[in-house]
Amino acid sequence: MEEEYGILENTVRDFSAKFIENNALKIENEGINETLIRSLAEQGFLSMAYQQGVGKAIDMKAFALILENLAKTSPSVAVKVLLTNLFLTLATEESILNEVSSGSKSGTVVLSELLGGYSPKERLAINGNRIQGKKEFVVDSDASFIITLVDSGELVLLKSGFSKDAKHKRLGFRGLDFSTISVNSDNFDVIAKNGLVELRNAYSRMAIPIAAIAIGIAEGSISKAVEYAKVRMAFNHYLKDFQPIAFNLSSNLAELSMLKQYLSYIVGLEKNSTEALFLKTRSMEAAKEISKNALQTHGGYGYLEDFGVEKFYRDSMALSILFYNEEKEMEQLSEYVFDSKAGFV
Amino acid sequence: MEEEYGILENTVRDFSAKFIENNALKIENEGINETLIRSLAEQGFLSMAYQQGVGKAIDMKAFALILENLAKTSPSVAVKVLLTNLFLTLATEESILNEVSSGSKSGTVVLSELLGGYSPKERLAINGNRIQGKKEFVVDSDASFIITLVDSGELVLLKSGFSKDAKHKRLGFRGLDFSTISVNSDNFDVIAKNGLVELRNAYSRMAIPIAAIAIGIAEGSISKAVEYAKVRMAFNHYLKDFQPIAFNLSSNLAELSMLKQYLSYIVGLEKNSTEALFLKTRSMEAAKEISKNALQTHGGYGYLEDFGVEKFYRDSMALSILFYNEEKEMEQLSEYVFDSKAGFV
Amino acid sequence: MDFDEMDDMKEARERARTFAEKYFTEELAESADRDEKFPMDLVEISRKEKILDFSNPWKILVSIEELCRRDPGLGISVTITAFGSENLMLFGSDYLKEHYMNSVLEGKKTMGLGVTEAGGGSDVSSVRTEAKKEGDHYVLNGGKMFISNGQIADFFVVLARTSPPPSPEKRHRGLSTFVVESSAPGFTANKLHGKLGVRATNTAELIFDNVKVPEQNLIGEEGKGFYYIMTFFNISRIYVAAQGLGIAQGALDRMMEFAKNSTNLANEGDLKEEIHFAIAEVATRIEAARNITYKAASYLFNFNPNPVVTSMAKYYAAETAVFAAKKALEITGLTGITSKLERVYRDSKILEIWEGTSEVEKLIISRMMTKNQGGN
Amino acid sequence: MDFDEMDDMKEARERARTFAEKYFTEELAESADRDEKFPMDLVEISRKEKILDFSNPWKILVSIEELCRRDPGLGISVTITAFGSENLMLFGSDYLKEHYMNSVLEGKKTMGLGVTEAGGGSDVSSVRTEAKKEGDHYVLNGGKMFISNGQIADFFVVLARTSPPPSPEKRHRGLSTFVVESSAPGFTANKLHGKLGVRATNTAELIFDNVKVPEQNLIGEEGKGFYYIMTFFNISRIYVAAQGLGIAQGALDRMMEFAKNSTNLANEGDLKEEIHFAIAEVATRIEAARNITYKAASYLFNFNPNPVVTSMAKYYAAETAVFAAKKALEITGLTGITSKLERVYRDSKILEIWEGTSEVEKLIISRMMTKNQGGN
Repeated sequence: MEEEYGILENTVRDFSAKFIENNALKIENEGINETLIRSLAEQGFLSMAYQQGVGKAIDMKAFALILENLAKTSPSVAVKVLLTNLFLTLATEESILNEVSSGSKSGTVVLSELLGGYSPKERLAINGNRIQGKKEFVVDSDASFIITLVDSGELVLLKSGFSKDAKHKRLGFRGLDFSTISVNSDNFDVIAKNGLVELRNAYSRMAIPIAAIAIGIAEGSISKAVEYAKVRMAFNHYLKDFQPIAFNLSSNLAELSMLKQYLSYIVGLEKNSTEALFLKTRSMEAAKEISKNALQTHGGYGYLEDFGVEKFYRDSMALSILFYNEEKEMEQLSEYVFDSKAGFV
Repeated sequence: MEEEYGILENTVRDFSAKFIENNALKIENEGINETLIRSLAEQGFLSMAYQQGVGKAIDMKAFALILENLAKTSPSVAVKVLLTNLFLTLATEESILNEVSSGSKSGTVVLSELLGGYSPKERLAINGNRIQGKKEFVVDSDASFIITLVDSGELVLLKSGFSKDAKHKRLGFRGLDFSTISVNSDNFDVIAKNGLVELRNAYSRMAIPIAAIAIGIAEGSISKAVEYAKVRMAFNHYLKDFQPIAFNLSSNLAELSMLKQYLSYIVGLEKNSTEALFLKTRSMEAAKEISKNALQTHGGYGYLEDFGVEKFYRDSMALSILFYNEEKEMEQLSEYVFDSKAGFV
Repeated sequence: MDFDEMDDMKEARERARTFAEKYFTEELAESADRDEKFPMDLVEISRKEKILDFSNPWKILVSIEELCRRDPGLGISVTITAFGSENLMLFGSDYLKEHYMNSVLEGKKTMGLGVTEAGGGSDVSSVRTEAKKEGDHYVLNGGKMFISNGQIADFFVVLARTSPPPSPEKRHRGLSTFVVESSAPGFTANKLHGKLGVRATNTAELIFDNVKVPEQNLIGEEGKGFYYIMTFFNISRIYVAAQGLGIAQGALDRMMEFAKNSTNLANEGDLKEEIHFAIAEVATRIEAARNITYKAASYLFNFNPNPVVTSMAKYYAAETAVFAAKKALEITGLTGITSKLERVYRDSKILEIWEGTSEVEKLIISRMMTKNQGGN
Repeated sequence: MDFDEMDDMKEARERARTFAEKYFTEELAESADRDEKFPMDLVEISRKEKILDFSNPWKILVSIEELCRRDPGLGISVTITAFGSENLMLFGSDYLKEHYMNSVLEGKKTMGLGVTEAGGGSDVSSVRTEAKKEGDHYVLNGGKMFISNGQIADFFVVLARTSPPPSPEKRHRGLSTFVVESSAPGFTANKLHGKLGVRATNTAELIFDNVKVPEQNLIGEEGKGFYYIMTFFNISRIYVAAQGLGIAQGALDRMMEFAKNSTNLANEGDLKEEIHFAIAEVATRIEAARNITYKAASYLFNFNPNPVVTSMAKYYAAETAVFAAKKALEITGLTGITSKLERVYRDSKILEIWEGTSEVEKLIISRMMTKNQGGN
């Protein structure tokens, strides 16, 4: 079993080396193209939540491995894979599932209601058999199918009748579009009446995969920093010979080693919701801290996109806002820790 | 096998509850008495490095479990157990091994040469068949046997002919004495010619056990803080209801959960020296940080010894100085990380 | 703008430094710490030498700094003999000033402040000590916790409840302050043993068992006690910040000393960057903390106190002290842990707790800022 | 001691704020960032309105603060048109002052500074650009990296090697500074694309291919270039600190705004403490950074620069800017990441890198401190 995961990890690495590494900057600037999406689908990365015989039970360890290793070179691609699979856990129509998992069409899920600082200015409402209005904060807004909440609380799957509207600013995940969409559609399904609960559950199940992306970001950035510190000189010495640089990066690696091990441990537990939140909160902090150190190690070059390290700095923060709600998730954790509601006055 | 460790953990907890918990303050102020030492011996805690049939190979997982759980209530007791077993890994004379592991006599090891900021003012030299001079920085200086380096580099075991001299200031581990000893002895063995190497190796093997004490300190202090935050009120609310308190403690517990899991993972590895240093450096930081938060959560009461939390604050720092050399160990780690010497200019 | 210290500050600083060098022997500091013994003789000497000049608060500020730099326990013991006197100065009647305050400022008597209660801590308004008016006096029942000079002071400024709060949210109403003599029948002070640090200072639990207090010992008006105490904290916090500056500077002194010796001994040509970084980080924080503290002081001493800057100074200087002591120990290792630094490390932690925990200071800062901005 | 701003500082601050409110539209800031387009029109307007008063450095300081508070990219673009001019002012001949410096200060020309090289970074003395004397001129060969105003400036102050170093340890010798015109044959400036932040500013790589520089364009004496540049950094770092103050203040503005709206919207009676703590921590750091910066400035502007305090100001203010931007984004979440805060977050990071990384500043602080103390 362990061996299988080893093979999988190598597969993802080979995939990254072949399809992503040399295109990473292009992906950032021009988006994830269809060829790449098809390749991701061929590897089965887009159908982790919809596999023959497995039904909707994701092999979390495999999924986390894939996301972690994709994020090492392109967090955008990892997020694309995450959103696609999240979509698959919520959609039900077989033809859509087939289209999305094969990469011929794509699907995304709007998580904004679950996030901190959500303050919408637009409305999206069901009027009879139409959905009309706008939905803000759609990550991967190029998708053919969009799952989102409407104002009255249902979770719906939009199949057509929407288009991209204003673009949001993009701190991170520049390989994906991030926009408001205009909707006027009679082509939709109501997935759940009590949509917020359904959405929250689906999101909670993604805690480990999201943490895996954070870990991948940290790994991707620190490995660049370690390599850079070995070859770059300042004041007649390699950067690695300066204590603060060597020690900081080593300490970061110590933390990463623990996060990775913890992830691989908790995916094997029968119940792991507390542990998943433990992992998520620490991973988010680690990704931000480590990518910052990695950028700083590169000095001025870290500030340029060509060196491929500044994107981790941006993406780590974007991940911690678009796929993590520190306040809510810490409240949840506190409830476990104190055996009762905590963190509320 | 896992079950056995579960049983062992319960045994140590019961032991702590019975012999230490109610005496913890007394141990701090009056030292570890003979009854307690005998009880520790009866449990086998003093002979982890000298067990029938096992020889000198310590069951690291068991040893770490014991130290961690003892440190939760009394870091002093944990350090006593650590030093005793460290002594057993270096001593060879069977009668001494029997006496020390049975608790009828005690043995300690002087680690100062390995520590940061070591700047001795005294000399200890072999003159013919006598050892004469003074040795500073002896932790557990009440011991009947002392293993230490002499100026010329040999590692020796002093069997008699020494006495306590000036006491050092004691930030931590107040259950043990910490003194300079005066030596004028012809009753000693030379354990190793190249003593520093031998001592360093023995010390390196204790990386995981030392980390386990740090983890125990963190656990001991945070569990007090969590309980306190549940019952103490301020401004009409329980402390746990204030976000920063709830979130900080939860975040600390997340880190602890990872450290514990990592420890239990790496003791099973065939080679784990890098991982042990990873664990040690993070555990030291965690112990200091978490014991500080725990004290702060208690407010003014945290500052009083009666509440049993200030000792963790002291002991965590003492541990990180008396059983850890941040600079040297980070240099070692950096060498692994960069595949060559690093952190030196 | 002018960031240079006035000449009288410099003089006071120099005097305090010389005084500390002479009288704050390591022997005395160590035994006071070990035995938890208040250095009464030292206090007497400091009074004779008038080391605190109450006519100039700037001089007091830098004296606290320099004395705590040498030793926090002794430094604080020597400089809090008049703790709470500002309450009398600002709100007390002429009678109270003459009868109580002056003797303290002249160095003849010692006073203390009784605000905190068991289970109360930073939540000042939760006071449960009661003062009931009976004829021409009040009868006090209750107790106080963590009271500095508890066994030593001749009298205390005590906060007590004189009428029930109108609602649980308005618990800060109905509180009053009194001068309570320690010689009064029914007054008991039990020393608190086993403090982590500042063990030279005397800390006690006070118990009031039907203690009679003459009505003229009421400070200011009945019911305004909470506001008086809050006003007082806006003064005292600046002095706590000065304690923090001194402690941090003392820790930096040890690091510099260690760095110097390390370089000479090791003959390595240069120090390791970790030591350099630690020195730079600590020195920068001290510089930052000192400027905020002096800014808060300059507002206060010009009778225009700024509670936001004051709380910033207290919180930041306290954290700087703890940070500096920690870094210093970590850098100096075995050398530090067997020196006075281990004591300084223990001493420093109290600054994040007393006179308002760091958490409370942060809430004050933000609440006042958001209020001024028209927020809630 | 006096911590209050002078009236002319307040006026300049107010003018700069009004200017930024009027001309730093979010539309302009956003497009300049998106398209990496230098806001030349804006610079022209700022020159017409004389938003930088070079006769009073205090006014420049607070103007930088207020402009960066509104938008770092535009603010920096507008305020570095004379970047490097102090080199001419302090060390340049009358000819150089008249011929080059004055036109910059009058707002007619733009200048830049060419010190950093590829692979050089903070290690200034590693300069490999060579200037070879040939008759009445020097011939420059080499290149410079990360040069602000690289494509825009009319001329640059360039550091180049005029003689080989006596030893690898003494590489700071044999360097000289020159005024190099961008119109000179052999001069090329290649724009650097894809910066993380401050994308409104123009940054380029300069290449010198047998660029002839008249000998009168040598600044000061040959061989003293390293010292001139170090002296210059002791000035420019204070202005970088001011950028940091502005950025941090701008981030705090957003947090306060968010806090206000959250309270009103949520009608929860009170904000969550996490927001309060974030505001308090950021506000305290800003207060601390501002005081150190002004202190360093007051030394410098009184012709008594203190490199230790200057490096403290630069390092601490830069870290405060990054800290503030991070906290602001974390607290405001989705609101922040879709607002200008995401740009400010990207912009802020450069402050820890340019004009000496935080690491280099720390080494300067500690090395100068230990030296003064008689250490190595």
